[in-house]
Amino acid sequence: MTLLIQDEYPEKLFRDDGKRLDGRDPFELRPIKMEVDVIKNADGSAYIEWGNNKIFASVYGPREVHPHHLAKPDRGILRVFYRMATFSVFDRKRPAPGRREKEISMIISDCLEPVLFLELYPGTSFEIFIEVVDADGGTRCASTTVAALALADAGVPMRSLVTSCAVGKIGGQLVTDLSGIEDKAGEADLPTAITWFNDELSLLQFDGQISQSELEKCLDMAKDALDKIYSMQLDALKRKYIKIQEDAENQGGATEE
Amino acid sequence: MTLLIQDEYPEKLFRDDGKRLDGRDPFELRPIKMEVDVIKNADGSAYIEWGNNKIFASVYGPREVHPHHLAKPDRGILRVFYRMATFSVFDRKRPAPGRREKEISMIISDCLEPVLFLELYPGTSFEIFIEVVDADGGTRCASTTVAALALADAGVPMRSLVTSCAVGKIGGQLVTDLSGIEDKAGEADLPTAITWFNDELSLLQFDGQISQSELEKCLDMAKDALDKIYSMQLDALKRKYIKIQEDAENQGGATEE
Amino acid sequence: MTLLIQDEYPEKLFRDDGKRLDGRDPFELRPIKMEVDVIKNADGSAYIEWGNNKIFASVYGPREVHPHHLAKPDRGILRVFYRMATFSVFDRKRPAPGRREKEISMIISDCLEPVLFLELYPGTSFEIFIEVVDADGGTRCASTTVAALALADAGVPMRSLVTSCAVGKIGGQLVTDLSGIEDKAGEADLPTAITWFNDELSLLQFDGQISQSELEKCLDMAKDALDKIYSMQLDALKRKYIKIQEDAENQGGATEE
Amino acid sequence: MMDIKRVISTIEKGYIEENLKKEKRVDGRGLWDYREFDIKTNTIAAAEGSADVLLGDTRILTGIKYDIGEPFPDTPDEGVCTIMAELLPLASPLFERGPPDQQAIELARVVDRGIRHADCVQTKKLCIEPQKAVYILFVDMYVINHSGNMIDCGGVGSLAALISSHIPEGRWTENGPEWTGGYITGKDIIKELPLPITYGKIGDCIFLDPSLPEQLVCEGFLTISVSSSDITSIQKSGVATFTPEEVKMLSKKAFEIADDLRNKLDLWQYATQIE
Amino acid sequence: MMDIKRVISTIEKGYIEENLKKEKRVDGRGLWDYREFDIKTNTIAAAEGSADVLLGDTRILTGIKYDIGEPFPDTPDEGVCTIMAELLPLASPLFERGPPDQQAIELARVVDRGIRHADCVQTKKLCIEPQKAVYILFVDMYVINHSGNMIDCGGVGSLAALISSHIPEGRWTENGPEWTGGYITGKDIIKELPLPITYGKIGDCIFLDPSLPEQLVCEGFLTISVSSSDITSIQKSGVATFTPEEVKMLSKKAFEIADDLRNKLDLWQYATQIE
Amino acid sequence: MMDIKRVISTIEKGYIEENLKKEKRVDGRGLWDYREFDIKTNTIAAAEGSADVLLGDTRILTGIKYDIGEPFPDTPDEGVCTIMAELLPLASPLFERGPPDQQAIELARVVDRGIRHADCVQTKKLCIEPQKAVYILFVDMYVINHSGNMIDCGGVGSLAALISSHIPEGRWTENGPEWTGGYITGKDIIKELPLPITYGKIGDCIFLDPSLPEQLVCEGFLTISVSSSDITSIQKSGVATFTPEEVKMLSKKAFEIADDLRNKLDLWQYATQIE
Repeated sequence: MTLLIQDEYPEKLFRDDGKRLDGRDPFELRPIKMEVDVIKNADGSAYIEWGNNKIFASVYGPREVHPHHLAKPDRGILRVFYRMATFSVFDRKRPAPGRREKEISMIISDCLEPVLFLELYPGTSFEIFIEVVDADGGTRCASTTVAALALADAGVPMRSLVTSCAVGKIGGQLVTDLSGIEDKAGEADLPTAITWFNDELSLLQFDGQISQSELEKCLDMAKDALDKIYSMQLDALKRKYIKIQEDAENQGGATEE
Repeated sequence: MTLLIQDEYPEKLFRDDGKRLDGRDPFELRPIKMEVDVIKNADGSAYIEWGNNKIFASVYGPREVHPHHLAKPDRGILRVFYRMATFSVFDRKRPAPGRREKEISMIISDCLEPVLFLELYPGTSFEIFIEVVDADGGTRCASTTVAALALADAGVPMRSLVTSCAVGKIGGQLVTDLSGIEDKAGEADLPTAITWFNDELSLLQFDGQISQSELEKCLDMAKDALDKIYSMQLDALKRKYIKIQEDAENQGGATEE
Repeated sequence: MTLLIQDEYPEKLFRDDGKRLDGRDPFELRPIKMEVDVIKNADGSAYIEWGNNKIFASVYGPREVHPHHLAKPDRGILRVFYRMATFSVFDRKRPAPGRREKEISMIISDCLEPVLFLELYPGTSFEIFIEVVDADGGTRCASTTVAALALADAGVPMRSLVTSCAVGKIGGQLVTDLSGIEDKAGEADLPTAITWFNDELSLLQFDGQISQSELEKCLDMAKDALDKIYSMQLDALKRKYIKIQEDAENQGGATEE
Repeated sequence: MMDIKRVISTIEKGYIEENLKKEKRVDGRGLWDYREFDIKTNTIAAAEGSADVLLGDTRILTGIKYDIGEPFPDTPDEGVCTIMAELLPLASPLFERGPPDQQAIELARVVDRGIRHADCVQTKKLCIEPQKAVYILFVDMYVINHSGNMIDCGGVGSLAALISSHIPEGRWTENGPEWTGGYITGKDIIKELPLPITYGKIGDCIFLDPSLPEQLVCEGFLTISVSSSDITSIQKSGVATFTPEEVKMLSKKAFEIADDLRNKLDLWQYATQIE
Repeated sequence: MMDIKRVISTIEKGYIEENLKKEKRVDGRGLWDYREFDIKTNTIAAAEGSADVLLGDTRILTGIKYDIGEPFPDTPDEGVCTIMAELLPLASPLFERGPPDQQAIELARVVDRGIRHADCVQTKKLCIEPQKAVYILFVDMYVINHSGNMIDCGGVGSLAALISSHIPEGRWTENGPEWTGGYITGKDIIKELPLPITYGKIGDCIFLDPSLPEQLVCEGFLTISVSSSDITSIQKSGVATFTPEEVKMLSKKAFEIADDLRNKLDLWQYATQIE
Repeated sequence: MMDIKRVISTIEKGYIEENLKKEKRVDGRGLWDYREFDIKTNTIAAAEGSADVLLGDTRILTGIKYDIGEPFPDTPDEGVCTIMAELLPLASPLFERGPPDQQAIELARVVDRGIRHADCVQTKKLCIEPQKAVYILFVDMYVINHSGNMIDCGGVGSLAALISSHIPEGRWTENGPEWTGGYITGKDIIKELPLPITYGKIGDCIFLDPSLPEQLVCEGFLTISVSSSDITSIQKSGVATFTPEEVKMLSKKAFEIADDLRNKLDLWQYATQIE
């Protein structure tokens, strides 16, 4: 039956004062909070709030591969499982994972793998589980960003962190970090990710309609945004070590951890 | 499309003479018939008619575990597969096993396992297949009772038999052994099972609304019913051995079985 | 929603001049074209156009069995996968393989296996993939015929070729090689296949209503049709070797392939 | 004694073959003899018809259920009858759990085919209101013990269950189908009694009604379903091949065997009487 | 320190059992003590209600969604409330990917059963128009960290999420259901607050709220759901057996423990205020 | 000769890389050359349009089918066009049986995305009656032989099949949609011709249209779909990374390559003429 409330798109995506509907300037990011070590059972974990997105990631590995036949004799494998909770979106999502979730899982995996030294872990797997519990546009970028943090939290050797952010075009204007409503009502969304060890793009997707010059501008905007998010990732990792240190100090001189 | 005949509940569950709709007294069991060794191919088997319930059970094992990875190196495993035939209920059941069937399978397994010496059968499995071909309330109890018989028929060493029966509350009154209509129209159903080697309850489930004192009374009623059914189980097993003996005698003195 | 155009059956299956709707005489085959070695990646392959039927077959093997537990220690196994493309029929077929496709796969497998020396290939499998991309009646026969060619193209040792053709009854008359419309609107369809090494039938199916004498007549008609198709199969194989020879000659004397 | 619980050994295989060459069978039957049939009907209270059929030790329990649905557009005044089979893992160590495998699908299909074209189920009697509401009959076979030749056992079981059926009679009203209070019975629904006749083949020996040990040795099978006058279905399975002459002979024989069996079983005795 | 990341070792098992015999627990609790509960509600913007509940280190995030559908014919003026659970592989190395396993099904079912018969969800308040349109509420539990006793954690989480809910209010019009502009809140929907109380059993020792190490050692569990006056559900799981006397005693205790917990948690504080 | 039937060996890998460093390819092409395209249309009688496309030895057969359905509420006057791909195990030892895997999903999605935002399929022409009935077009790609770069082959195949299509024209009547006797053809439905342009990357070498041996060695791929004026889709796959400058350069190049290809293939020649 038709739902009571339609999920309707606004007619305009910019306010009269030129700001975006949520009050942001065109190149401004939504508020982002990150925290590592949030799931005790995991080898590494992290949590991100990025606008209304709320996402958990946890890492297990290196560990035995199930099912066994997926194991590779000469290297480890990375498996990413991106999932959305039923209640994370306007219309309840069906519980079984859909094609979109599998596709995004593969994209995130391809995006993170370049920073790992999988050749050092033959026959094993690293598994990253990502659960989007509240979604509001840009979940693949937020998920990539939080997954990289969880890998770092797990102490997995990495060439560098990975950071991800989307840029795009709404109401004819190029903007950074599209919200859910901007993504749906806008013209184009271009998620990117960067592997900092070589400053190259490890995620690049696009759907919509843009010109060559717009693409070039978008890539420049993305770089600025990625820089900002990267420093937040580093802060989140630092806070963990500060906390560990403080906890140790608080326990007095006799700690031997 | 709507079915021609609605499966409607009666307004009253007791007749004017105080008897239940099928003529039973509150604490009276439905008629029960049991027979062992009914499926030639099985290592052990049994059949029960309990009111309108008709249920087959067969046991295979100890045998190799499929799939292999379920095998446990230090003990055998018990696997129970409870299924209902499509035609065993008012509205045709879909052929694929549903959640309810899987759940009841686990409950019966938990209920029977305490009497087995699984530690003596490392790396192997015992499999019990239960097929309800006609259902009329209380199938999990009847299935547990007939499965225990099939295990005994298979000659699997057991600490004791297991017997199961439900008690409950209908029309405000506590009764033993609810029929299908009583289960659906009544207030509460409490299936129990007993492991005779320690006289403890190995199955206990309840849905409904009862007070503490009603629960206590129910448990006492269950014990009486379980005693009666136990003796029927023993009779069924005895009949098999009498039959074997008679068959042997009928073949004359030269039998060496 | 109802489709715009109904797939309706004609009232009569014979024209006034006694010919069938597509102009054939009762015992006449539809035009048949065959070609081998059409799929480079396969160990052997073939393509058939039989009336409007268009079917590819490819063979892989002997190769390792996946999943492993299907392997037999004392012989090879033959696995046939018959599939229809979504667009091969009037109403789009669902992409997932249906029961009909699995059933026909088994029938074709049973039909081809007698000519193979599977006992010489313990622990391995031969896999035949058949894809019907355009269907117009008699696909199981055309598939069997093209699959046998693909096996020969793969160089798999065979006791003989296998050839398949249907006969049947339409508008009260016995005919050879029913088209799609004749199969649907006719009374009976009798697919047959022959293993030439012993001149016996390795496929025989029938649905409909025929008398004993009609069956006998049908089997005779089938033999005539099978003879004709067999010679076309041999021609297709010959053309391949002629082509190989010509290619070699065209490359001049210096070829050492 | 033959152990039917495991795949047949080479010695047993040789023994069965040796005997067959002398036209003997290990259970003493002649080449064209059936094992005993034993039929009970209406054993299942929840079903609208049922039959519990033994063929030797092979036992199949068949139940009838119904639903009401819209007819297919091209047969607006005909109901539908579908046949399903489950090979319960309860019934044999050879049966595996999981969705119906090839063997189960084949059992259902071969039984179904024998019936479908034989003027057996009177689908027009299964119509409540043309274009609006027809009966969908479900004939579901459950194999309780597998000792060979499930097809012929299931064929008899399906007919017996259908004959024993008693389905609430509906009439069409503004509010959809409504119960008249009466019943449609097997006598209304069923006309011809087609029977599947299954032969096994080992080497050059062909014989009726393979028992499980024989079935495990067979290279292939031929099932020919016949009504009183017509062949209604043929199904070859397995890797055996048959000469055209063998097929002609076995078809002829199928008519004789089916006639005998129909007389002997007298399936109409199982029709439900609704007073 | 106990390593919860792997199946418990024999030594740890012995240590836990040894302590329990002395009525001591490895984390210092008494036999009938809960770990700490910590509750946050309405944390999920996209949900119509949500609760993030910690019981010790066990963490379950529960969200409420709704749909509008036709009522069941036999309850034409009642909405429906369904409960689902996912054991995220994120939450524990013990959880596997794939469709919900037995443990997830059990979690959902036991929580559901405790609620269903307890006069908790007022299904008649979930009706928009009898026979036409009712609400279907989805209560979906996601286990974020598993440190034992998911059932009691999920039970509290489901109630808190339901109480926190705020569902667009519909009225029936010719064109189907239409939003009134108002909301139905948890205060309208929820009445009784039944709680599942879960005991573990190791040998002869029984205790409340098993932590994960204890749970891995337990032979079985007994969950008794109680409202203020009634037992609404009992579920024994695992291979432990209980004497009738133990069951009677644990049921009595469940009433006391639930009363305490209801007072302490004061779940009504999480009701959403719509001004 | 390169054996494409098995996963590439280290020696072959080295050979391919060595050549690429010298801007040479093992099949003699330049870095920005396509293999030959060969296109046949309307080869499938049962389809409403079809194309059999070879790109080198990669062969994809694409067929068009349609259905009539209700439009989505938010686009009441637009039909729908869905794209599916099957990697037939027939086509390569690298393809496995079973439900569509990641590679098949990616093929369908990337082709679909290139088309979706490009003003290619005129979905308003696929409307029979607003809010009532629209066409659902199915563009189904079957890979018959896999020799690398299925995406560009499938992109051309989808356009050619759509252009070749001829769909019974419907008009709305009281009884639902009815055939007018005429047809809607590719010329009515299709406007822009966006093409996916796929590059492979090995180390620092980037090149157009990877053949299968090259594809097996590649670390990653970049597909850029372009219409005459716009980029309509970008998809990076695999573990390669690209500098922003590389992306800018490859995008520019995609416009040139696509323009050339559109001229050369002249896809409009495949439009069906209905007299």
